[in-house]
Amino acid sequence: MTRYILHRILQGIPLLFFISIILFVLMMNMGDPIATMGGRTATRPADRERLKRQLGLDKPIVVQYFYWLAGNDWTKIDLDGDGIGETYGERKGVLRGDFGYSLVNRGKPALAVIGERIPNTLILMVAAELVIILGSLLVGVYSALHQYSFTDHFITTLSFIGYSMPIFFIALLSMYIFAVLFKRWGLPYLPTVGMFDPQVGKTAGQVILHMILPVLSISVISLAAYSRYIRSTMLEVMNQDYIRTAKAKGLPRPQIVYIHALKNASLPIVTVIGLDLPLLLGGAVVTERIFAWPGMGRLFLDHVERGDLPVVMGILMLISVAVVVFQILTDIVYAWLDPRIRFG
Amino acid sequence: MGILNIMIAESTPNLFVDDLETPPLPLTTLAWKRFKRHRMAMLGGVFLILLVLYSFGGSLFVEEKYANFTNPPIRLNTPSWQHPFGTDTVGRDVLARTIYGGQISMIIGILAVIIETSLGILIGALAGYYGGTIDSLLMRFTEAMLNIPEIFLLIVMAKFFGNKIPNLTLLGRTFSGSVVVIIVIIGLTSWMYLARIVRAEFLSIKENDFILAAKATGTSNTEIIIRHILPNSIAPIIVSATLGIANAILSEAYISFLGLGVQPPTATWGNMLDGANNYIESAPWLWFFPGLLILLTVLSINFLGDGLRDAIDPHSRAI
Amino acid sequence: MCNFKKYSQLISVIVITLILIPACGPKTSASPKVTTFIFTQEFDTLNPLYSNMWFSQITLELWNGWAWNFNEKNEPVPYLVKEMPSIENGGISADGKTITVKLREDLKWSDGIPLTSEDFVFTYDMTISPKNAVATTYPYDQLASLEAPDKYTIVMKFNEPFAPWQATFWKGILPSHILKPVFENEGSIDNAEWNLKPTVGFGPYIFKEWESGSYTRFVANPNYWGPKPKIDEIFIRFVPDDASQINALEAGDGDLGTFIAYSDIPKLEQEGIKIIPAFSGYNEGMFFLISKERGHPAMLDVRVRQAIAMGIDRESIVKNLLLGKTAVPASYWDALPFYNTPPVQNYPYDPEASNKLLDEAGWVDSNNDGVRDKDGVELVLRYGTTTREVRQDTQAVVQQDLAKIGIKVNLLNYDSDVFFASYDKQGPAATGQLDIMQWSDTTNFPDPDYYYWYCDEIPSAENPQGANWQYLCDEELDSLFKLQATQVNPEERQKTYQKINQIFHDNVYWLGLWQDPDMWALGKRLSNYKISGVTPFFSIGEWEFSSGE
Amino acid sequence: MDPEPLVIVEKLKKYFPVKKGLVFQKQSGFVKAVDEVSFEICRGETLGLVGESGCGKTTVGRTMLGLYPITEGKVVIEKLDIAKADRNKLHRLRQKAQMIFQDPYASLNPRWTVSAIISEPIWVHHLAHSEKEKIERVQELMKLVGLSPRLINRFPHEFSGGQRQRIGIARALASQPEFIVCDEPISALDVSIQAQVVNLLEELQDQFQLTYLFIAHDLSMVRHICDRVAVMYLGTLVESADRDELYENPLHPYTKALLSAVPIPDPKKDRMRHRIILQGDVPSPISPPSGCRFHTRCPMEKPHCGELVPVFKEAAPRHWVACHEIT
Repeated sequence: MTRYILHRILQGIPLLFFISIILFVLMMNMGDPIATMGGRTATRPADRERLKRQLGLDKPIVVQYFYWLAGNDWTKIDLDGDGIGETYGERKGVLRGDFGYSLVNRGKPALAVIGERIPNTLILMVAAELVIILGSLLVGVYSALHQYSFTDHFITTLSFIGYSMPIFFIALLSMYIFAVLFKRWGLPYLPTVGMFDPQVGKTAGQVILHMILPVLSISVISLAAYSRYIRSTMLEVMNQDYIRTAKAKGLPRPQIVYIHALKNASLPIVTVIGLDLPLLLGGAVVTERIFAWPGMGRLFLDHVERGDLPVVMGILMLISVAVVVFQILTDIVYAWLDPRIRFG
Repeated sequence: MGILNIMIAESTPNLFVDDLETPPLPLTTLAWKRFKRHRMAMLGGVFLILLVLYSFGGSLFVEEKYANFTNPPIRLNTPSWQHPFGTDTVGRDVLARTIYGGQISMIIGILAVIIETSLGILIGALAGYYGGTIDSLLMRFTEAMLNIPEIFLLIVMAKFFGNKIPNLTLLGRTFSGSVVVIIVIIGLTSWMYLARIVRAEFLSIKENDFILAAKATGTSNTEIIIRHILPNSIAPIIVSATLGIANAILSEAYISFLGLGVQPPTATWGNMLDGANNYIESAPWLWFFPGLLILLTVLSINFLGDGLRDAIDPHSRAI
Repeated sequence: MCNFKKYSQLISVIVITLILIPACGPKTSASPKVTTFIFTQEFDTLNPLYSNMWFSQITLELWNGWAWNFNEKNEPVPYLVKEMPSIENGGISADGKTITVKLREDLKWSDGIPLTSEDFVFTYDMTISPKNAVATTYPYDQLASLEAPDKYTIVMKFNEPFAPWQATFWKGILPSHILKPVFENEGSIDNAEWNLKPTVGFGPYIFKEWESGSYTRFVANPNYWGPKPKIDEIFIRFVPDDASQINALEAGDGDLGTFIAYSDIPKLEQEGIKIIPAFSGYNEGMFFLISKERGHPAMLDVRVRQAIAMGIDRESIVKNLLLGKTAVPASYWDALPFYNTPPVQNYPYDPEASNKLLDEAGWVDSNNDGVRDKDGVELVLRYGTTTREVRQDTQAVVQQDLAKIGIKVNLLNYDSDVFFASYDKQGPAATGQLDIMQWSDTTNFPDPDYYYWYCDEIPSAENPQGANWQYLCDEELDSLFKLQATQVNPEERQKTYQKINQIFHDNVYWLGLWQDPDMWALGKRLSNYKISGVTPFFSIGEWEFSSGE
Repeated sequence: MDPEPLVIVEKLKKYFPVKKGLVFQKQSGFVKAVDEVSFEICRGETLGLVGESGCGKTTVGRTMLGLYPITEGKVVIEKLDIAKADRNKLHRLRQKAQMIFQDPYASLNPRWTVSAIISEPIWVHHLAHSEKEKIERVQELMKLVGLSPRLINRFPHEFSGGQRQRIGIARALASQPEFIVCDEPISALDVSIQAQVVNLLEELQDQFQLTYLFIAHDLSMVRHICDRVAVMYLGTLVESADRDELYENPLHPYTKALLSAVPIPDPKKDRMRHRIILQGDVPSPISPPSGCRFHTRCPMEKPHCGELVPVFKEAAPRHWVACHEIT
């Protein structure tokens, strides 16, 4: 097992390199980070020239990638534009945990910029994932046990609708109904945007209240997908011989369902969740935009707009690492759930 | 030449072993029978036809010029007899725009899937058929692409390709270059799952003796890939492509919604929503109709794909 | 040390509370006056040297400030200085090459340290130091030298007279006692903590906290050297979505918003929210690519440009898309009436005249495809701008208007970092891929100086950062622009601008679409405010807030 | 018969690499599937290649036709050296040398009609000038192997196992080959059908002067069809001789053991005869035993058997054997 994990980790490293190269090349051609620098007019020509040099953006892409990866503190860089390097660079490179400084939030390390948003995204996503897992288990198991009943058909249809729902449609619709119309009708209404009311502060109650609609929007799609998945897995397991044996033995039904069937049905579900979890780390970009949630997805959008390579690369690499790690974790959980699986 | 003549002369008809009595049903008939039983899939199919009629047939009644006709004095009018879906921020008719937007959205969906499927098949086939280093390289690349969430990749690519492609004139209509960009980037970001499916299919099918037989016959690798293996892995490809259309239409909507997609005045359901973001409350018709149409289209395709899967690809089981 | 500070703060809070409770118990509680501003963009950094962002720059007035402010009429008023330097009071030397600034003597930073000429010199040093990657070195790079003969005097010396000094110098001062040690230790202030948490300032408010993605909080500066501010706390909340901003303003969750879309104004006014337009010099307009090598041949002909000017119903755009809340500018200097005297005449909407001009110019629809052509070249223009909604809407309307006079335009939209990308980054405007470019621009407001039309700003491989994306080299215009930059005497400068304006008008080098004042929305709870187009919060200390209605 | 053999196999080696390792895979060894195998087949002759499953006989067949790259050695078919042949020559060879497969289910493309399957060699080698001519030839071939030409547009799943094998034979004949490798063509069929197919093969051989390499593990059927028989053990040939000579007078202990296991139709004789039961399992082809590969299981084993590799030599006229104990 240890050997297997080691194997996977070692495999993950070249993969991450691969990803970083693809992304870096894309990022380098995405726009000019010093075109306006967030201002309302174009940056002055002389400043553009100087900034490109000072921020190292004048270097060829290979050199920039190398600096990004391995830092430039071992070489002298030219700050004053005379073509001769005089001071050592300050960047340590990603390999040494330095993702560089944000080009937008000047003076702030990219990791710090991202780090501030991670908790917000996690709060939202963990809540959504809990709703998804619990909800889909309930719905999926129920409709598997009542296969072909009216409720089953109803749930199946509903889950298809949920699965086909564009996230912005459900987000806009729910915001319109629960925040706008409810308010108009004098009903208790939900807040439209933000994570909390700054004047009240970041209290648990505030955050929960602001979280309801985004969580709802994120959950609907995955809930539909997962519950269908659980339903079909459960159906398959319920038709296995050992379940029939258990029934024949006269085991109580809940015991059959929850101990025998569900445990075995949970295997493929673990895989799916394992694949989905890291993606949630990126946050639902669209949801965060609509509800102005200060998470990573919105951060990504804001910084992509200004070509902030260090932050955008940071976010994407972080997610990639998470994907790799979660794939390994999934395998471990898988092995733990299913004693037949041993990795050699 | 000679040998065959001898064959004819000396072949004896009474050597025939046995004829078949009743011909079994062809595969396509079987599939159709299974498909027909899938009521939701039938319904999805019918709905999809209606939606296609709406988007493409609608252009018989409404001219594209009308869909792009701005009339600022009547901006943001509520739905009325004259403008059943209301008007947008420059007074264009929303109904007409959903018709032409639907066309573009569907064309994007279909063309993007063609790119996606071609890429997926190409990469999956090369990796699965040749194996070895080619396989490792291609699969590492696939995994790398797969590891980045699609929406992020789409955004980055949309910025990368943004407006690098000029406008196109096709069939007397001018398509914004951004339409082509969207098609390309959706195609480029969605082939990975299909590549994996195709690779797995190829890996298993190429082990069959009939591939060896073809090699022994002298059939070239390309012919083996195209004529032998591909037809045998067509079922999952068709299902994946069908569902891919739904995904592509959604992807288009997402990037257009984020302002990186097809640029106005060319309407798509997605970019109609983009402008609506600021009018959630004051002009709900701006987002409701295109949103609903996207939902209905995606839903119909998903139902259809589900039915197809059951009909032609009974092995696979997934959502 | 740190702990002690917190501890003492806690004690003082408790003590004050204990004192206050019996004092105001029976009466209405004197709850602190807390107001919320809504910004649609989050600050990138708060260090004035490092940010180009307008929101960051205007917030400066809360906690830092300019040496002199501009009032609601956009006239300079002394703030850190005793009086505005002028030739009359000797602040400006006769040859216009030396400017002497006298500072107030009672200035101090929020931590009690006096603010002196040393801080000004430090700000200058930091701006031009090659070790700092500041957003712009302009206008400090124009200085020959900067001297501080005493604690309250600074002497700015130029090689040439520098006309636009008022609008450009001393927008934000750095605390040398905080940042000098950083610079000496780290060799740069690029990464100083103060940039993002400027807890030491000198404005009526001081920075308290910044919750990324949510808000920044400013509280009244107890050490403020001016009159005590009337409001206790200001929250600046970041709401990226325009619609949410409007909702929040209507619901009273926010007391101030800006960048209000014209279409939202009636609704807000209905709710009793005051809308104040503040001119900051911005005019939305079209720039034309006038280049033999890169552009469309038709654009070289002034008659075609005039036809475009008369072929677009700009009044209708302003009336319908912008709800008549603004006007069509006749010149690039509309917001600066002084430099637009006598005002130039605007081109009227006259499609017939346009048609006539185009016919005269030889552009006729010879193949009957609805588009004019000449010598086999169709009159199809590329018209690009950013993705802002109102711009896309304008494009759609313009496309229709121009189609009526037989000009076809292809519309293109770009994210602003792509649109404004430089020549070497293949920016579409910079590389001459667009015949018509639209954006909103201002001069060094309230100063008319600009560099877009200099011949030596034409981009090329040798000059990849060039800003003359019109590729237009008009020798006369070039020399007039160079002349005005050295005319410290306003009257002389005004005369130069008359000529410049006339050239612009006659040649249609730029076509104004609408004046683009900043639209401020102020809720009912705020009062006694004045808003300037240059320094909107110049009087923030006097603003009043009343929670009880 | 031609004095010159149609097929010459000389010291043929086929090793498959075995890979191991975490990230950087390295070769850790080989599966020595075929090791120094030599034989010749004359025109019109049938050589039977027998041995236990996994001994490498199928690999010999496939390597000979260039389906696997040759590790070492020489294969000459119709004066053409396969190892040295370029693409074009190999392509021409494939017209002359064909193969019939063991599994009639897996060897026919399920998505193709009979017509497409049988005509594949025809279009690959451009043997027909028109679509019509192609169809006619397919129909002829179908008749030839005893299939009704009416079934030309049917799919393989509509046929029985025997019929499918006939389709496979028709495909092999389609390119007018001279040499056919029959890779256990009957082992997947019912016994009743086996005889039909073998008879068909024999008839075709007579008609068209075909040369067969008949790979089988069933010694009785081999005796029926083959002119010469070669016995393989663990990648090497242990004995080869004319059919009757081998069956009457086997020399190698392994051949003896194999023949002793063949059921004899007469129960009396069957009971009388001495059955040789081999000890132990077949060793791994990755690290085959040193010296004589059979020594670990040989009833006649001597100490030097594990050291020296026995030479494949002609012990009697046209009777070759590889054993230290036979001189």
